[in-house]
Amino acid sequence: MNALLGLPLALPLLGAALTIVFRSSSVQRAISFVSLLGALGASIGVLVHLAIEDDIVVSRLGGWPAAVSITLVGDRLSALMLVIAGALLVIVLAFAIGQRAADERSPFYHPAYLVLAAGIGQAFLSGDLFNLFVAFELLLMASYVLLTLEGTDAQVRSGTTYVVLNVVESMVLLTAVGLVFAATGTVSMAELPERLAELPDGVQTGLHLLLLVAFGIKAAVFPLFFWLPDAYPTAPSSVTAVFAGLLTKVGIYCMIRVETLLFPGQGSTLLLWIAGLTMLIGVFGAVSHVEMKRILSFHIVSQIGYMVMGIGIGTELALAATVFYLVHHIPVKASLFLVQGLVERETGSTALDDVGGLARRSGPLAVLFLVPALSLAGLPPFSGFLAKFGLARAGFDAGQHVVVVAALLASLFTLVSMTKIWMAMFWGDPYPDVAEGRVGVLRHHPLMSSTTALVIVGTVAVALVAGPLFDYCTGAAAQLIDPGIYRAAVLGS
Amino acid sequence: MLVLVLLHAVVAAVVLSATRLRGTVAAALGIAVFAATAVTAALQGIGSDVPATQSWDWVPDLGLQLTTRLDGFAVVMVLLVSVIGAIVLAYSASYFEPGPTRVRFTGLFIAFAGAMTGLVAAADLFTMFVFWELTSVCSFLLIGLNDRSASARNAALRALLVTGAGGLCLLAAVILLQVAVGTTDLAELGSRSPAGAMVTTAAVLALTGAFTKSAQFPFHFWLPGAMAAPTPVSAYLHSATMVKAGIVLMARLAPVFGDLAVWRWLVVVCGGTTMVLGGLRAMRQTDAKLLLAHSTVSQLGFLTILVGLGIPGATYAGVAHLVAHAVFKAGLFLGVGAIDHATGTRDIRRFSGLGREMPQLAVMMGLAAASMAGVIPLLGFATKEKALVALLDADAGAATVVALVAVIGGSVLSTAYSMRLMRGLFATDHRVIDPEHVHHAPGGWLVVPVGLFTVASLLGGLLADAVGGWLQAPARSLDGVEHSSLHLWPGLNLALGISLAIVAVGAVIGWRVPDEVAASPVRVSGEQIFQRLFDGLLTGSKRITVVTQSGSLLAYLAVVMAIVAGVLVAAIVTDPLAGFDELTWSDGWMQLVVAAFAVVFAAAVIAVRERFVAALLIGGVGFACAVLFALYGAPDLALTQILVETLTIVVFLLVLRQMPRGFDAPPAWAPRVVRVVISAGVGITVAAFAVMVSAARTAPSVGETYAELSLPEAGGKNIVNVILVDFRGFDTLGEITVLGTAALGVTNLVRMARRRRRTASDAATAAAVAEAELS
Amino acid sequence: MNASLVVVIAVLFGTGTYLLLQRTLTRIVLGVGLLGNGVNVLILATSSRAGDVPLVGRDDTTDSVPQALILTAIVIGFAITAFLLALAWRNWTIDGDDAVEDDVEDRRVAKARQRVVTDVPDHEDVTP
Amino acid sequence: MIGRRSTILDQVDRMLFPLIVAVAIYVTFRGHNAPGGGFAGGLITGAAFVLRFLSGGALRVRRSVVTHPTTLIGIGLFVAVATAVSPLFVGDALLESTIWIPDVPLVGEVKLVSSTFFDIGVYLLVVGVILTVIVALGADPLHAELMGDGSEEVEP
Repeated sequence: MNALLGLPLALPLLGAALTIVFRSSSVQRAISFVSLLGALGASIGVLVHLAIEDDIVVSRLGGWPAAVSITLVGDRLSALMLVIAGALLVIVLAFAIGQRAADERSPFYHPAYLVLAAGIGQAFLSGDLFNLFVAFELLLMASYVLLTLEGTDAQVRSGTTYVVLNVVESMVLLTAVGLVFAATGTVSMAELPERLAELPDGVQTGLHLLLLVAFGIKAAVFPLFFWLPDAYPTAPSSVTAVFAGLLTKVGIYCMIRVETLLFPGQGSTLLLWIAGLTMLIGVFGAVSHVEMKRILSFHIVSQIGYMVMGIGIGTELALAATVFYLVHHIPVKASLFLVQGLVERETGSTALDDVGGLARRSGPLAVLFLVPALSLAGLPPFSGFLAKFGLARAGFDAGQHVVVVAALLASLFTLVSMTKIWMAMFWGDPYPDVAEGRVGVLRHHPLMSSTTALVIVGTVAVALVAGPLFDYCTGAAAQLIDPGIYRAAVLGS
Repeated sequence: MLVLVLLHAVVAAVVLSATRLRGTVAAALGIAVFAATAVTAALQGIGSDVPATQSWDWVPDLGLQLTTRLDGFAVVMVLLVSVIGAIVLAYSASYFEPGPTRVRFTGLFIAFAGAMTGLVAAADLFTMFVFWELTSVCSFLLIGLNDRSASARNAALRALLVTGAGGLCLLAAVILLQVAVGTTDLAELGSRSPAGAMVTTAAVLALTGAFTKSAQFPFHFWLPGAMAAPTPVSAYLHSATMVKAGIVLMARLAPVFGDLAVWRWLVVVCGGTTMVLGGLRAMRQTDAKLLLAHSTVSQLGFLTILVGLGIPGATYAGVAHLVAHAVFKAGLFLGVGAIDHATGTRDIRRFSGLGREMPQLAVMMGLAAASMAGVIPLLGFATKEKALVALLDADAGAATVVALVAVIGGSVLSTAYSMRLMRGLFATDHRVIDPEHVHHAPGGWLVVPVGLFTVASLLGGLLADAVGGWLQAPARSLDGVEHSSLHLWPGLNLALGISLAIVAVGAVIGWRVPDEVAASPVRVSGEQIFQRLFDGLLTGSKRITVVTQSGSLLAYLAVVMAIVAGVLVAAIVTDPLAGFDELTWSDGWMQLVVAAFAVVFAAAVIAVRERFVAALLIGGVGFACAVLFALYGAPDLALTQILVETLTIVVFLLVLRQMPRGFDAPPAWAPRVVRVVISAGVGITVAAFAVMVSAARTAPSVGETYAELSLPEAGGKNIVNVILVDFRGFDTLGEITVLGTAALGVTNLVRMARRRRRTASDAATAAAVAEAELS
Repeated sequence: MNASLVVVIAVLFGTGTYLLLQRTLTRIVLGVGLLGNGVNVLILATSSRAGDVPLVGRDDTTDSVPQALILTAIVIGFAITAFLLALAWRNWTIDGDDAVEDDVEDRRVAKARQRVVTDVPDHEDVTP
Repeated sequence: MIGRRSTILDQVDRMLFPLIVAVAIYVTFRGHNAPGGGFAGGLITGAAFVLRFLSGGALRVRRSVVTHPTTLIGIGLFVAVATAVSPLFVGDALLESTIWIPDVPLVGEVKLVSSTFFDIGVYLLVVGVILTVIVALGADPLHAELMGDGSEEVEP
């Protein structure tokens, strides 16, 4: 079991090395699939183990004692994240190949994609704060390359915003990690809670907030999110799908760790304020903009607010709901960007004014959009509804009525902006003009459409198996809420 | 019932995905499903004392389960939904032209019926909410069926947003009840008689949800707009079924919350206003379908008062009138649809002599309208009569008085507009200059359903005693009280007198009031409020977005850095100047000198205006830092720093040699003072916090363990190097991967730039060649 | 900790931030470079005291861990700088200028007049 | 290139290049006990290529290695990762270091520490990175356009 824990990072890295050496695109594809599937298989193995045993798997790298080595820690949360991320990475890779966009144009698509995968895996598993910083750098550097892969003028411009902001984020994170070490003499996340708790209040506050700022930039919370809607829309949809689905979630994941492990406390009013503002201001942006990718990008921000809300409430139920929200949101958000890719391929545009009547043109495409869109807006019986229900329930349980009201309003506004896309692009006179009933993209790009459909089936499956899944999430929350469990598992009790 | 709901969904999906399916086959499939549902409901529900229950544990941890329970009321509602659904579906097969629209309609219609079946059979509030939202979505798609029409699209949006907002209120109510009472099961709620501020809030929220769905004032405006939908949709969704969802909800909750003053007054005031206002609006419509729509609003107000009050007799009358209304209103809608189909218009000012051209339709619709007007011996009379009796008998709180006044006023109006509708459609009116005539007689399938509904209204009235007997169980299942039955002839009493007076006065008004007077504008509308809110959302969010999303990287950076300084200030003020007492001046004069160099170089970097110089200066900063490292006891660090710094300068020079020598000065993003304040803030706070942190160390560093293990376990004397390749080799692995990836990124950017330049020059050449050939 | 390094930290962070808030991308890269050096000095100065080289067998050595961390940070910093410089170069090839432009779509939205999305006729009185 | 091509630099390059590389390899392998290691070694080798670049331009740098510079990155990364992963196959943790002492004919016993392979990987990767960056950013734009872009990697 412990050996399995290393594979989700090692295999993609190995694959990355090989894809740099071998530049034939068919070989690269084979390598990518094999390594990502291997990583996914290992993650599933860990998940199954944890679902049955309910413990924490620890791997001490280099075989050194726990206090010395970097550890990989697989608890229920990280295993779940690994599996979902792994599955999404495989599917989106297939989509990208079907799209014949990015990987054909640059031999560096596959290496960068695999490095991204490794970085994401490492971020979920690392039990060492400095190593977490390194994981961030891995996934960030890979994301810089992916975002500027085609090197168009637009990509370079928005890439600049993205890169500079994230570089600054890295600096803040590095400062925070360095200062944490300076104050405690360790960067092991198992040892930190105890040592951090002994520090004077001021130092604790400063370190805590610095970490939150760093992860907040990555997660794109108010008022640190501004870069995201400018940066994401220029990449190919397959790249944006992964970014939207996974990168911000890494930030959320780290915020969960900060709030439950490093600075455990039951909830935080500050985070609730941030959550409310993030939800609303994000969705306001979505309501204002008139381009599909932009609208979807603003929704990323808005949805992040919900997860921050769960962290801010901080009860076990709230954490379970947050984890469930992560599980729901990753495939839903990714699938919307994939659908956007299909729309763009079908019509050549994603501006709301340029496209119309898609529902007449291609009913299945309309369904592919409608399901995740309604899920995102939180309508039953889709997964988004359950996720929001869980959070709202946790909020009322904890007496945090104001933020729940904000959340419900935000979901109404989400519905507004989703119908905006629907009414402009899917209803109305078919435009650009083509005969009714022509199903272009779905027929001619079976790989793109089937992978998109697969992700959407996944989102529906999340709703169907919500019972056992939420049960697992509750178990994950139980592990999170007591840092002693983590500590005991890593250091040995 | 859950299984049957699922069956609806499956059939709907099949119909929607089988694009080549013939419309009649699709309709037949749907009718089969409806029939199965109706039969099942009848078999399971009628005559059995223990209601059939079906349940699926969805998310046990959140207490979420889908449960249906076929009690008496549920059976009646399920029968209404599926029987009317089957008739309307049969009607629609003739109404629509063959083609994809018909199939799409059929699929969505079946899906909607499934959701509605689930809603009316729901045993707990959560289940009801789930199906509630599903009906909203289906109705959105059905209203927008003719999506090329802007008014249809916008009407669909309105309906969705208003009912969606109401749905959120209901959701909040569900959760509040879950938290406060611990259950959302309707029967359980009734038996626990909950109370408290949270429960009251939940009650008001649930009521608000019901009002949006059932088009109660001030949320009534979406319903007439929804008439942009094809007539079968209107007949089914917007009169017989979906709009009754709110009534169902109120009927279920009234026994629980009916005693709350706020509930009772909301029901009476909103229901009464809706009833009267809807009637007034109906009086000034010229489109027959819109007239019916407003009459539906009015009748919904009536039903709201009856079932919402939670008074035993009124509840019974409400259930009965609900059935009566569904039957006569569906018939009227389908009749108007048939006329529309035959003549191409619904404007009642343009008909003259239609009664002679379509006598059967005139008779049938006349009977249905009479039921609506409350004329004996039709079902509508019996139910209205019962309602008046109940309200008169109720203990005379102020609320019941208001309710009575509103019901009487509204009933007068409903007789009046019934009359107006019939006169407009069928009477011979010589003022009409160029009346519309029947272009092609409506097919049998457009007329027979109208007949069915008419017969039901008539028989229901004639057999009122028997029908009323059947409806006793449903009403009992709501409030657990025994009710007296309906009567065709109630005997001479006050209620009968009022009833007759209503019909008389209403008939006179309806016959007498000319169109011009009826069309006089009366404008009190929730619509403007909605419009203002919606526009406010758009403009407000744009304003906010323009401020937050300036699109300027520098603004974003400024915000981030200011926040960094801000959080550090928050930390520092809790313990100002902590750790400063432990500061020493320096570790020796060398360090002091080199530090001074570093400071001077750094300051020079921001002062110089030439790229090369700046690059060299930053190299100077790097070298100074390297020396500082060496002095601190870190030769590895110094060596690497020097090598990396050299390389950095090389890369800088490689890039900068292609750019202009000096920085041109683009317009500054913000006044210098802002930038200086932020920068100084960051510098000072970071340094001060660093002092604070370095003095706070409580435990020894892990480095001591490394030092012990380094030689014996890892076989190396240079601890730093052992850490890098051994203890923390994983960091190194990550670090070199980052480095390699960055190199790939650099070379990719350069390649892409070249490729773009090449394609651009190719394009330019091609253009030049083409131009040369042309000339 | 000693005051001379505190001053170095303050100056490096201050000047680095100042350069970040410029329109010229090259200067932003310079700012990142200064910040990077500032962070490295900060880590070393706050988490260890000056001492002898950390080799096995020596006494009074300085802490080895911050050095290892900084080594990693230096390399990553170089990777970032190299990529940023390539990006600056690529920016310059677009229009012979390496100034950071504002986002096009954001400005478009800011300028666009509020479009009336709901151009609905009033259903209360109009025949559809 | 910066300035005109200089014969003196040319000569210096010819003489110093092998020397620097030799020093670099020495630094790489002594790192476990003294300052140095694969990283420093790679950087020093990189410095030799910088020198070559100064004397002969990007093209000459490109020609002095047989493979794509990026391939070198891949190989280096592969060696490092493979070293890290290999303990998994014998049931140890990732990156666990092992010592082999194979008996090589004629030479006798050779002590091979797995971290040595790790260092070799690091060395190769760092050299590859420096080469890549120099070749990409160092290419003379004018030269690239006139001569069909010698530094452009050739697609397989």
